[in-house]
Amino acid sequence: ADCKVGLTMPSLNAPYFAAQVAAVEAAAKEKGCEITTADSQSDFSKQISDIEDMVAKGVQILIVNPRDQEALVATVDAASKAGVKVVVMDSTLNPKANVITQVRSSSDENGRLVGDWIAKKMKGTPIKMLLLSGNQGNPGGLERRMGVVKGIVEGQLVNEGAVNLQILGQGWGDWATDGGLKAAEDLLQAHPDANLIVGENDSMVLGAAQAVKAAGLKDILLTAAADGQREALEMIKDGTYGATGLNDPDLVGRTAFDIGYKAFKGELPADLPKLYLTPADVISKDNVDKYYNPKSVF
Amino acid sequence: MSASGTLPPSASRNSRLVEIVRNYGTVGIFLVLMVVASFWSDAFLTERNLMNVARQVASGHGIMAVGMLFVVLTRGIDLSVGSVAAVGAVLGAYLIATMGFSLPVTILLVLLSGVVSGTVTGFFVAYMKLPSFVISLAMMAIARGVSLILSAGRPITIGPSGSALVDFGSGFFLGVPQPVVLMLIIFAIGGAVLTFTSFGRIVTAIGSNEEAVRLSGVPVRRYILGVYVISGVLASVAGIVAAARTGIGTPQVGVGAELNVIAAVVIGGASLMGGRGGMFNTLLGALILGIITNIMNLAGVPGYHQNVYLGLIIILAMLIQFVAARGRQ
Amino acid sequence: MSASGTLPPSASRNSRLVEIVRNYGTVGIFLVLMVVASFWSDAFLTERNLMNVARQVASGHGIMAVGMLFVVLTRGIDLSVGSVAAVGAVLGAYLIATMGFSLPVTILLVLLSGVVSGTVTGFFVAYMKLPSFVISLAMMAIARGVSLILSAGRPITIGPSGSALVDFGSGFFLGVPQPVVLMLIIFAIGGAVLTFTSFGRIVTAIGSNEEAVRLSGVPVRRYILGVYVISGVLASVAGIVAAARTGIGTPQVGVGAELNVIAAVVIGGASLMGGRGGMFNTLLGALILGIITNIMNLAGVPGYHQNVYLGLIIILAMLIQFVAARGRQ
Amino acid sequence: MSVLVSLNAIKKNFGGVQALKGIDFDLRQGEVHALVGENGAGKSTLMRVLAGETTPSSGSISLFGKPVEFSGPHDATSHGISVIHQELALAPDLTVAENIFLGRLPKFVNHRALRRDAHDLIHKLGFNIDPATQVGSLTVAHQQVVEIAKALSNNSRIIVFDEPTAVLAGSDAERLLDIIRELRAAGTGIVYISHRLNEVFELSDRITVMKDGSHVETLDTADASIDQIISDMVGRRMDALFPSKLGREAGELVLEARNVSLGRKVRDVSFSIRAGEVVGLGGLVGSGRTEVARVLFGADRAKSGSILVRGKPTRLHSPGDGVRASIGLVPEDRKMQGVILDAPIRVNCTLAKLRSVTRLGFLNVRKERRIATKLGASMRLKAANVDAPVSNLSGGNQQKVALAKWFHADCELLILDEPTRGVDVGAKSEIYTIINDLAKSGKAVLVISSEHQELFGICDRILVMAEGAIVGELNASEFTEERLLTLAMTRTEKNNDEAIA
Ligand SMILES: Nc1ncnc2c1ncn2[C@@H]1O[C@H](COP(=O)(O)OP(=O)(O)OP(=O)(O)O)[C@@H](O)[C@H]1O
Ligand SMILES: Nc1ncnc2c1ncn2[C@@H]1O[C@H](COP(=O)(O)OP(=O)(O)OP(=O)(O)O)[C@@H](O)[C@H]1O
Ligand SMILES: O[C@@H]1[C@H](O)[C@H](O)CO[C@H]1O
Ligand SMILES: [Mg+2]
Ligand SMILES: [Mg+2]
Repeated sequence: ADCKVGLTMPSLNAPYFAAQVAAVEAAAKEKGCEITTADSQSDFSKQISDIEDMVAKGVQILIVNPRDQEALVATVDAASKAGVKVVVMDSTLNPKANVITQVRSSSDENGRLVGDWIAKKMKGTPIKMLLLSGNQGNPGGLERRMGVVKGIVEGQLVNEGAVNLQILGQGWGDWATDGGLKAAEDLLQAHPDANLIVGENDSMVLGAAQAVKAAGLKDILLTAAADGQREALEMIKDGTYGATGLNDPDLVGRTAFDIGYKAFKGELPADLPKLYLTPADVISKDNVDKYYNPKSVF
Repeated sequence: MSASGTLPPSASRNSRLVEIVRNYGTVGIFLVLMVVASFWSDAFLTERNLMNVARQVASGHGIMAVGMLFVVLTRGIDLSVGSVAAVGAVLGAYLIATMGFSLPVTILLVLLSGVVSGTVTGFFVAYMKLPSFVISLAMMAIARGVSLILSAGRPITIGPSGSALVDFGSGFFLGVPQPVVLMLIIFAIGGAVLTFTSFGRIVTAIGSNEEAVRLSGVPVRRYILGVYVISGVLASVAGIVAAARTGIGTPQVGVGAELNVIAAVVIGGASLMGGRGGMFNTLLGALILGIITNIMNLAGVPGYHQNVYLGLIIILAMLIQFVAARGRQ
Repeated sequence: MSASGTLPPSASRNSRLVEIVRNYGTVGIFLVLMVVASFWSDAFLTERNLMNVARQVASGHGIMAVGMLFVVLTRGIDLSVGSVAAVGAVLGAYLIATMGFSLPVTILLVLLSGVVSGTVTGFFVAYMKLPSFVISLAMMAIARGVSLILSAGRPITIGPSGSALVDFGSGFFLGVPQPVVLMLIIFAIGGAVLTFTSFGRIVTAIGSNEEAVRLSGVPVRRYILGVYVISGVLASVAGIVAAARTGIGTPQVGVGAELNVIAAVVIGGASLMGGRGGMFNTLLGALILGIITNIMNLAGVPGYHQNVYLGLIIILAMLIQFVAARGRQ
Repeated sequence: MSVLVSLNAIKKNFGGVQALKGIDFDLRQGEVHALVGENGAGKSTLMRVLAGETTPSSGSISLFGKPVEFSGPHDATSHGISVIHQELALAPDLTVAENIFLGRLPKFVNHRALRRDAHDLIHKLGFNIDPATQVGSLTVAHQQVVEIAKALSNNSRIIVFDEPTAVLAGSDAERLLDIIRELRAAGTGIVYISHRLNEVFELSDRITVMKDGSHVETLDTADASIDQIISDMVGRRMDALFPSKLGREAGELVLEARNVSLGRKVRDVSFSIRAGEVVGLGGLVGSGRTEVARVLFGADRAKSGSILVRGKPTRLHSPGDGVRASIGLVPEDRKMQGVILDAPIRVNCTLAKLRSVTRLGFLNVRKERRIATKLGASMRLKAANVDAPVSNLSGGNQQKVALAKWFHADCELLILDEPTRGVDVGAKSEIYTIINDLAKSGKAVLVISSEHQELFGICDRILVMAEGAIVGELNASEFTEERLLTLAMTRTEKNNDEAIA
């Protein structure tokens, strides 16, 4: 092969990651590169080991979706020092890290857009919100929920001149459908008066949808701060799901690889920013057809 | 009275009850927890919440705990249950949605996948005498890999052709969620097998003194193989139930479940040194674990603190068991 | 042998060696794995890669395996090691960076945190006779929660005032990474304690027959408490090493580490039923686990498939142990 | 009489140890064939071959005239062979009834019927044990009864008794012998292994003597004499089994128990023991002797009463307290309590006094080997070397290790619960000599034994227990079987009267 690529993922236990792996692998193969993928299984020290192993193996391009925003800095720096072209993708790494760039969707902006949409949609109704978070300590998750809150607050101020937002509770769903289901069941039990569910990704809200259905509750708006998972878009189409933020794993993955490949070929523009955000958008019934692809992996 | 002993010849009246509730401690924990939870949150003692908890347990660690108890009784451990469940969930969804198989055939094949993984683990443990911890850890990795490969890492929606399965996952039978009914049936069968069949007694005896059982002319290895097969099958059942409940088969099913399943069994009073443990108490152990996380959510304990509370409540629960065990003497 | 049964006074010449390498199987696995790995990837047998693997083991499950062996020898299990390491990492970074403590004081306090958690677990196991599996599972949750609360869920950068620590994490001593040197020292001390002191002797004996040891007048509970304290302290050491290696203290340290640590001990031939296990073999067990993931990365086994390979290699490794054990007889 | 089974030229090696060196042995229908020999002679190993539990290195077995090869214990059981093991093989977490029928449980277990059958069997044996109790909570003696019931339930044509009476006292042992006679009358072939030679002579039709894995002789019991058998076993003439008690002198008070009670098992026990004394604790199985021993040592905690050691009230809440007060206990259940089977002999020997081989926490293994080797030699321990695990030893030799540990600990008061259980005559005599020497050197020794002759032979006086209480004391001039039993039984009846009243 022309080039050797390493891809290391924080975990493979999420469909989003599966889609991202598929995207990077496809992009690498198109360029005739040999690619190795490693799964950190939610353990950043395994991810450190995986990166070290890949450098020892002699990869030239390294795509890292970091499990921890700080813990991987030293390892990534060492890889760069060894001449590897490192691109960070999807999750956040401390900007001081010596990498070519970081590619991701804007959690903050996506969240804000979703919040703004909610404020419009629920205008006139006091919001009683339930929050479904991913895992504790995840910076992306934090940005997403704060983005939504920001959007709602600003939107309500603009639309109604006052903020009428209550966050009744937060549950942890570990980014997964069954986790979201369980957390939502308990939260709905404690707060049957909730009228809005916000998840930090679609998978969890898809689980919450089951809980809402099982509890026989109506008038609860389902939204997520991120992703645009196919199942969620289908529900948006038929009106059972409010909105979600645009976080296309395929786009993020391919972009990250392309930048890495250009760096490897020495074709990189000198002024490439250290942070590359893919365009943000809120996906709702109005524009869902633009993003819906029935054949999408994700 | 004869010189040889002073014991009454007939079993005490309540020995049957004693046999079922081998460990009063677990009952004690359960009751205390119920009372505490009722006071902690008004939402707890509602029918709908109790049904929620029961369903969470049924589609989580509950069904697997039955199989795990059999394994633990023989002094073994099965770390692969969560991953085998994932294979079950993914395979089920795959066969129905992608391959268009009928529901009965699908269920049969899923159960077969549990038989296969249980047989592999059991074979190495029983016939090669390799430690169950490591072998089942290996099986845990293999099954997780298979579930990821089979699903290409993403959830498979069961879709309309499997609607019967999805209906089962969210449906009720006489007011009780159907997965809960299934779990209770499995516990009842498990309890009966354990108490009233030679299989159950011999499994218990193996954990108690394997050599004695061997010397009694029992083909011990076959029984050991057997418990891993049971554990594998029940794990795949748990996988189907999880898929039924969410309407999708995802390789994320059962990540980290093994520790919860084993904890349920041990909180139910079973000994990891084998030979000691009962089905009824295992059910209580499974429910206790479910209640603990449920009540923290209801009471709004913040996320980071939930970990600390969980640990403290578990230790308190075990202390209750300790006190109850003392009191009994 | 004489009829009157006088004993030949001295043991066979190589009994000392036998004592050190209790289990030839582990040596066998190790050698086979080294050979296979060298053929599988050219990058494997390079100094740089071998040092990588060693450092990965040292800052991962290696140091904790020493403490775990002590616990396992008494028939116990300590699931809290990963979380206790997280507390160590976070606390270390917090004290240095946020509180401005000096390095020696920080290290002392971190070790103290290990002592405290080990003492809590050990107290309930030794003095209340509660099952170590559940108690250490509770401690695992508590410590994880504490590490999250202390750090507010965010990594703490150690910064310039802790540069000595960070230098240690990435530095070399005679060409060997310093964390590896530390790990080897800990293994050596652990081995000496196990083989040459009365503490090690009694710990091993407790795992074989606790009642017989108690009836020999030995204060068994104190020793049991002791092994959990050792395990706690070494887990906090592992936490500091992890922090030193990355330059930050994060609550993500050691997630899921417990299974790897126990696996290392068991692959090293120790029995979870207590009384059997050696330090040298545990080191080999820890290295074996490290090599398996290393070689898969070097050989470019794709992510999902790594799980399957990992499982298969572990089973193969155990089969080698099985064959070696047979051959020895 | 037809031959049921014959073992031909059986050899068995364990690594370097040749446990059986080509043994011939046969068993006829309706006979009791006694198998005797020193500890480690190979008796149990030979029987394990017969039961399909070990494959012999060479040699053959023929059953009812046909050559057989057993693939495992299952095979032998189905051929009608049962073994009552020297080391009990029961599942402690299961009930008595389940244990008895373990090998033949029906697919669906009717617990009521199972208990009824078990009850009948036990009753037929003349014992009274609740079939619903867990075996783990039974005394060793009652566990032995369960083992016997288990073997009988097989309706086997061949039954091996490997030291069945070692833990049974007088009348219980008698009852067992009667049962064996009944079995013989019904045509069962019985192999009987015992170190109680008077039993052997009372019961057997033929005697085979083994020594060091070889066959020495097979005699009709009628033609044999005890002295001859002993000297063929031991390889030398034995003069007296018991050493002379002369030269022992009671000195200062070592221990005094005042009104010690522990539930119903120990009731208001008061007595004292002096330096240089050997005191026996007699009584029937279940009379509470073991419990008294455990309380005195600190293994169990007395509910009331006080214990004075060398005149001072002493806290005895743990075995550690016992050791600190210079008290030692050799427990009755060696496998569970007495030795660590997986550990080397030397480790077991020093466990109760580890500091004798420790400096600054470090072990001196060389010294430990020396100590263990010396102890072993003085007790005629038969082992490859002191680094071998105790599990490799024969039953009697394991018992010697359990004793050696406490001989080494050098306590002021040594309590021995069934010290010679399963020990051969030669070694018994050595142990008696050691006990005698201990007393002479000013130690106090308290001995529990179900072999009354043994108590008579070594004790200065005997305390007799019944139902948890001390009911009387015999001094040397009153040492007769009748006196002892009368005491032990009278109280029982009186107690019953009280209960009725
Ligand atoms: N598993 C084993 N490994 C090594 N040696 C063994 C093993 N089992 C038995 N031996 C040895 O074989 C010999 C015979 O032992 P066996 O148990 O048959 O003696 P025995 O005649 O029954 O003695 P006892 O009267 O003490 O019960 C002994 O020297 C013993 O140490
Ligand atoms: N399984 C049992 N459950 C309850 N009590 C029992 C049981 N077995 C024995 N006992 C009671 O315990 C008391 C003491 O028994 P123990 O075995 O200590 O007597 P012992 O004289 O030492 O007998 P042995 O000769 O068997 O050692 C007796 O009152 C007896 O009835
Ligand atoms: O961005 C990703 C995806 O949203 C995924 O669903 C979970 O982890 C986040 O980091
Ligand atoms: Mg024997
Ligand atoms: Mg007794």
